[in-house]
Amino acid sequence: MAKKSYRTAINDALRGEMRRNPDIIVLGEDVAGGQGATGDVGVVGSVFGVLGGLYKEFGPTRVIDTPISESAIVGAAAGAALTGLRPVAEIMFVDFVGVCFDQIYNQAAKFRYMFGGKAKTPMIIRATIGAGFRAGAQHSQSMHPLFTMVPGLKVVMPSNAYDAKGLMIEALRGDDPVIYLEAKTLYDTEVEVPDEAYRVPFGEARVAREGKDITLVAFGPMVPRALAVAETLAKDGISAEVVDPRTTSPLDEDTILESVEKTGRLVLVDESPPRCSLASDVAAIVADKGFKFLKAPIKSVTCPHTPVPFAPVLEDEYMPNPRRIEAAVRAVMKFD
Amino acid sequence: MAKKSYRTAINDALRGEMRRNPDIIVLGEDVAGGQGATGDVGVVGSVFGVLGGLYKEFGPTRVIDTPISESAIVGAAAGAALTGLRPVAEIMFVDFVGVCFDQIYNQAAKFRYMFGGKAKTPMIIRATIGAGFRAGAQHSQSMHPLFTMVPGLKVVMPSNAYDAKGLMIEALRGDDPVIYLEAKTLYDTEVEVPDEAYRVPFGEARVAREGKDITLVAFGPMVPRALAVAETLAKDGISAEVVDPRTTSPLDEDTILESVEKTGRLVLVDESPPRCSLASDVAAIVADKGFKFLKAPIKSVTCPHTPVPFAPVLEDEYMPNPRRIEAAVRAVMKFD
Amino acid sequence: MQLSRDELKRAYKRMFTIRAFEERVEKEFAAGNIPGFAHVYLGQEASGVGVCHDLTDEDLIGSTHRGHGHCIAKGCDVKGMMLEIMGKAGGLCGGKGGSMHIADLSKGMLGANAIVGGAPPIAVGAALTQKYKKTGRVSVAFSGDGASNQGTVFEAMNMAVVLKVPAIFVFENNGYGEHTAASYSVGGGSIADRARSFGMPAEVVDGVDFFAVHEAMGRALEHCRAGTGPYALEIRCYRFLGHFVGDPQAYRTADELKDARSHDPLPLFRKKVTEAKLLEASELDAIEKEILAEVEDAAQTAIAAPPPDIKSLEKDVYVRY
Amino acid sequence: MQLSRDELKRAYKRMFTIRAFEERVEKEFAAGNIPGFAHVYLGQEASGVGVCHDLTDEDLIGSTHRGHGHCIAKGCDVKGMMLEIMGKAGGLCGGKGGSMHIADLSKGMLGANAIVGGAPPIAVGAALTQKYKKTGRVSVAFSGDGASNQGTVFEAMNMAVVLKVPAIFVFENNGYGEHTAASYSVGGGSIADRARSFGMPAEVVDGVDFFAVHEAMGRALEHCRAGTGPYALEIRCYRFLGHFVGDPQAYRTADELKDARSHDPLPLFRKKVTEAKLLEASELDAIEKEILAEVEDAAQTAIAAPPPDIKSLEKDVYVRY
Ligand SMILES: Cc1ncc(C[n+]2csc(CCOP(=O)(O)OP(=O)(O)O)c2C)c(N)n1
Ligand SMILES: Cc1ncc(C[n+]2csc(CCOP(=O)(O)OP(=O)(O)O)c2C)c(N)n1
Ligand SMILES: [Mg+2]
Ligand SMILES: [Mg+2]
Repeated sequence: MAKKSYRTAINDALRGEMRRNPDIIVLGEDVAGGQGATGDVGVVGSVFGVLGGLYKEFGPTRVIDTPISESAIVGAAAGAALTGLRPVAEIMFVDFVGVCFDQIYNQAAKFRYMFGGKAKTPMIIRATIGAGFRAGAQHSQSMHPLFTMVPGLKVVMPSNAYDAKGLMIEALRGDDPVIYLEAKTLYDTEVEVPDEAYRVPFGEARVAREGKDITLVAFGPMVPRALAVAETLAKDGISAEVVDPRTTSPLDEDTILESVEKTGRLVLVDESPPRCSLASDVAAIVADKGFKFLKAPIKSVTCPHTPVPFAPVLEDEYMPNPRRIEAAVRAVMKFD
Repeated sequence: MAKKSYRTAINDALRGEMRRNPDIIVLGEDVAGGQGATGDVGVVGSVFGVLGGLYKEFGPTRVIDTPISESAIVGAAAGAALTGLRPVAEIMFVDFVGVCFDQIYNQAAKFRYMFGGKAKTPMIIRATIGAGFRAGAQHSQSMHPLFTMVPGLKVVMPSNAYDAKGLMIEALRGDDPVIYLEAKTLYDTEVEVPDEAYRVPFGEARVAREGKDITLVAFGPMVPRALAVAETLAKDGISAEVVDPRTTSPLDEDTILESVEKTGRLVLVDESPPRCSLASDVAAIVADKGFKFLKAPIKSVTCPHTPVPFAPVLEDEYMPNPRRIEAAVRAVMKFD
Repeated sequence: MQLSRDELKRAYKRMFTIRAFEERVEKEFAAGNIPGFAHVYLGQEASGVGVCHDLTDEDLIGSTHRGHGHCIAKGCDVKGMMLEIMGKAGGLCGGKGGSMHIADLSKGMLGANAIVGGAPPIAVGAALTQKYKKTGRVSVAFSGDGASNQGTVFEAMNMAVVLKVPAIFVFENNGYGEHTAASYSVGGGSIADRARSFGMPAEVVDGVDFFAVHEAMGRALEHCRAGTGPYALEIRCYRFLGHFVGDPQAYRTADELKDARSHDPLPLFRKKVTEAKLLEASELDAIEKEILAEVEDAAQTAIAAPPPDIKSLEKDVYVRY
Repeated sequence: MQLSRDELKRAYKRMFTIRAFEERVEKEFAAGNIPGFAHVYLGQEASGVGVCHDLTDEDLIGSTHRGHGHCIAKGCDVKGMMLEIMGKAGGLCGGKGGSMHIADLSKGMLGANAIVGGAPPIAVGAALTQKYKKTGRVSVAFSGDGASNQGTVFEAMNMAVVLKVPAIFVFENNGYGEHTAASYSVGGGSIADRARSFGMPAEVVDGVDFFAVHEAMGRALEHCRAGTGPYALEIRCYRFLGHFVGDPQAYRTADELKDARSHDPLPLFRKKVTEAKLLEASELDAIEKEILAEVEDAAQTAIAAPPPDIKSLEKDVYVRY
């Protein structure tokens, strides 16, 4: 089996499913690139290159460049989904969701319920998340808690290329609106990825590393960081289990609770400001349903309650970094 | 001291502060009402009547009706605040935030930080929250978790007329962007409210009822419900303390932690879907900083992970109601 | 194009159904039988019915908070609507939607929308499906004059032009958005000009006259079916009542309200078809009688109907979760 | 109106500063000294400088992701800018903003904006302050051709008309939004027509010619100062480079890129002022020399400067929390 990057894995999934299902279309800003220009159309393939080659294979009726109009992009996807297509809309940076959030949470996500179960809205919104690109306050956010809140929406956060492909295929074969959050910092990371189609089900966490002393639950791009810290801790005899929920909605509570039952200790690693975060969400679930397993306080390693700063030294400190993760684990281990 | 309604208390605060400070303006859809029409201008005073009489007193330069353009309303408020005014913008129903969220979280709330501390954006966004009006999925949400997440924004949730006035005055005298969430179901509730100006500081919770067996933390319109349940429980010898944080950002962690230190038990009452809610936020804080006080799991009473249904029987069950609150308390009391 | 007698009857039937339905809604609202808000379509009947007259169940419409008229014009079942608006189990949306979110996909009605400007982007997407699947069908986005100021509506118009989709933007300019006049809120005064600035053809249409609307819509359909992209109609009409049932309307003078009522599409239609001897007055009377009975039955049934099962609360959020 | 020799010098100085600054940014970006993205203003110098020429520090501008040129045109300090763009402590925003969020309120520069369409509503608010406080000042909203499709921009234009505020909407149409041509994305093709449809006057301006821009802006200022509301300029200009520094631009032919470079505002300005004997070539050369030294100093200083103190991370989120 060949190694593939996270970027290629997503491309693979889309290409394969588009071949299989003619109802799948892709739309967004520069998903092809070059429309109306003097040179080549379709060379861009979305600004991070994730859609490379799709325009060439599927042409302008299926790989549709749009004006800079996120509400119309997401709304058009919702309307197309409601009437028989399976659109994959792109919001280039998730930070832009503020100009189109209505179409996500009040429209696409609510149709089925508001219409008494008579509607299906099979659509995917792809968006890039995360800091670390020195892109400043308006191009570096993650915003997954915002989506996880929304009844009717599913939220996918792949942490590696294998899951990225399988989760995308699962999304494309499901019938609900999905937001699929791609970690910019993971695009070039590689693992073994089968060429053929496979599905990674939603709501099934992956135990990325087994351990017995403490559970780390990390989301998307924080998973590799949690794993790295776990390796460091292992040298000191601390055996950390790392759980990657893969989807935050639905969330696999069982796997998390089973892990905490075993370890009795929990640290959350979540790249977002702390308030009403996924870290707090999972902490609350465990403080209710897993209370009796807990031997120590639940600690969270998040970003501070600040916008994302531009200067690299500040941004590196802003993100949950190995030093801060390790410190949280040690504090929890010390408690009794 | 006279009793005043929540609606009148807010009106009082705005009127008094507008007299005092000529930089305060009010803008939004139908904040006056009747512009361009054949009849009277200014009789509407915003759709819930909160701004009654302000147009008559302050005229069209200070009570400004706008087109239906929430991004332009909030953005104009942000730009006016940045250049010396103190705008009070209205988003009629908080549900509409999806069409203007960018101007709140990426713009107004971030200016100060992005600009290196050199900007001030003293503005208030008023919005109505909550179910119970049979207004359906797109006019009944609360969305306070969404705002609490946002670094740079302050979030106010008055639960009674006294706080409503004092918190509004505090907001109008502060220098940060504030979202002020008015509970539709509380507009007609009355308590004693002084005529003169007074400030209720942000980040100072109110212990709405003292108790020793269990702590209930409730937000905005859920405070009266929590108090009612506490009375019921008292008859069975359960002494519940009810804490009303009044502002969710900043949040008074100390008062909550002190209460849990005393009672050892905690139930959150939060009118929002469960995921990444304020309930989970406070639960997570206590599961970290108050872990050693806890004698039982932390339980939350929230709405289900569904949109708000229209039918009254469904909506009544959707909201945290006395039956569900009581059940949660009893479950926590039973634990050991 | 000359309409057949049957078609004329259908048009009047739909207009009168809207009239009777909305007057009943007014009454039942006052009686406390309708929870929440009700925004009625009284005075605008010729607009919705003229626009939808030549549409099939496979053509699509996206509607507004003032959506009952659009539903009826598109052929939704009146009893199912009344049940829905009263929040009852048998309603078109099982009582979960209500007046502001009523929908019937089987009739191509993609939903009322309680977010001003919510529907046009969705309607563009529905139009994209038609283009992609080469169905020859169109998608109509209804908006009001107030909605014509919402950013999403502009985006939708531009997107429709760029993607060359068969979308028809129908702006029902009834002079008011809530309690604010269009003369105040619509900069420049012409919604049609806004549409034209995106490069699509646009017409201003007399919304009191069913025939004017129907003919303009014919041109819009022809344009869309030729594959050349969207079309816009600014339909000038009158809002007989307030923004919602119960709005005291101090911002409108008694004279203006009286004047509005004088622009009534129903008597105008009657006059035109009877004077041209296309239909007899007695035929129209018979239609009215039939409809009144139908609405009476719908209201009685809905009042007596049971509410949804509490167990439905957490159902139908997802297809699978 | 004829500009004085000093004014002409100032105009050239600013245009050349932008040129030199942006070329340096290109270089330092390639050298790894500038973190993140850089969108440079090369080719558009006459637009920003022409627009801002008659503005004071009390007039306001709201800018875009491509904001360096606007900063310089508005009088921001070049060293402070370079420090900011390199993420250093002494930068205009303490290193917290960066290229896409650079601001200097003391110069009336309300910020670059990394959200396309983010600034126009804010600029309308700034204009509202001027109207309310009767300052006689104006507020300028810069947007690109791509941004002219964003809903917020339409809302801002309509709002400005309705509130009759002194806002000037400047659309810098450089033919591209990222990698998509305006000819594809701007339905109808005319941004000026869009502005006109809201009832405000609008002009199409040759953005290669400083004088054309300056004169059009004069008319805009006059209109705004008369209290009659907003004005719009669609400034046609050329983007010499890609969307960002490093964009390979396969979507543009070599010929087109060459053609773009042939519409260079700097030689055109030189030619005009020297042929009219308003300034000597040697005077312009002297300006260039001076600026190159200033930019060199700015770059060297910025490279050598320390990063922000880690302790500043959690500061300045609120005035008080
Ligand atoms: C985004 C949003 N803003 C505001 C409202 C409140 N609101 C509901 S209807 C309405 C007026 C709409 O006016 P118009 O588009 O002319 O439609 P009409 O009521 O005249 O049919 C307003 C402001 C809303 N529902 N959604
Ligand atoms: C809301 C939003 N959507 C998309 C983007 C990504 N983006 C940044 S610049 C840009 C193109 C803007 O084009 P234009 O307005 O013509 O400005 P120019 O780059 O030509 O100066 C895009 C799509 C963004 N920053 N914000
Ligand atoms: Mg209207
Ligand atoms: Mg451009």
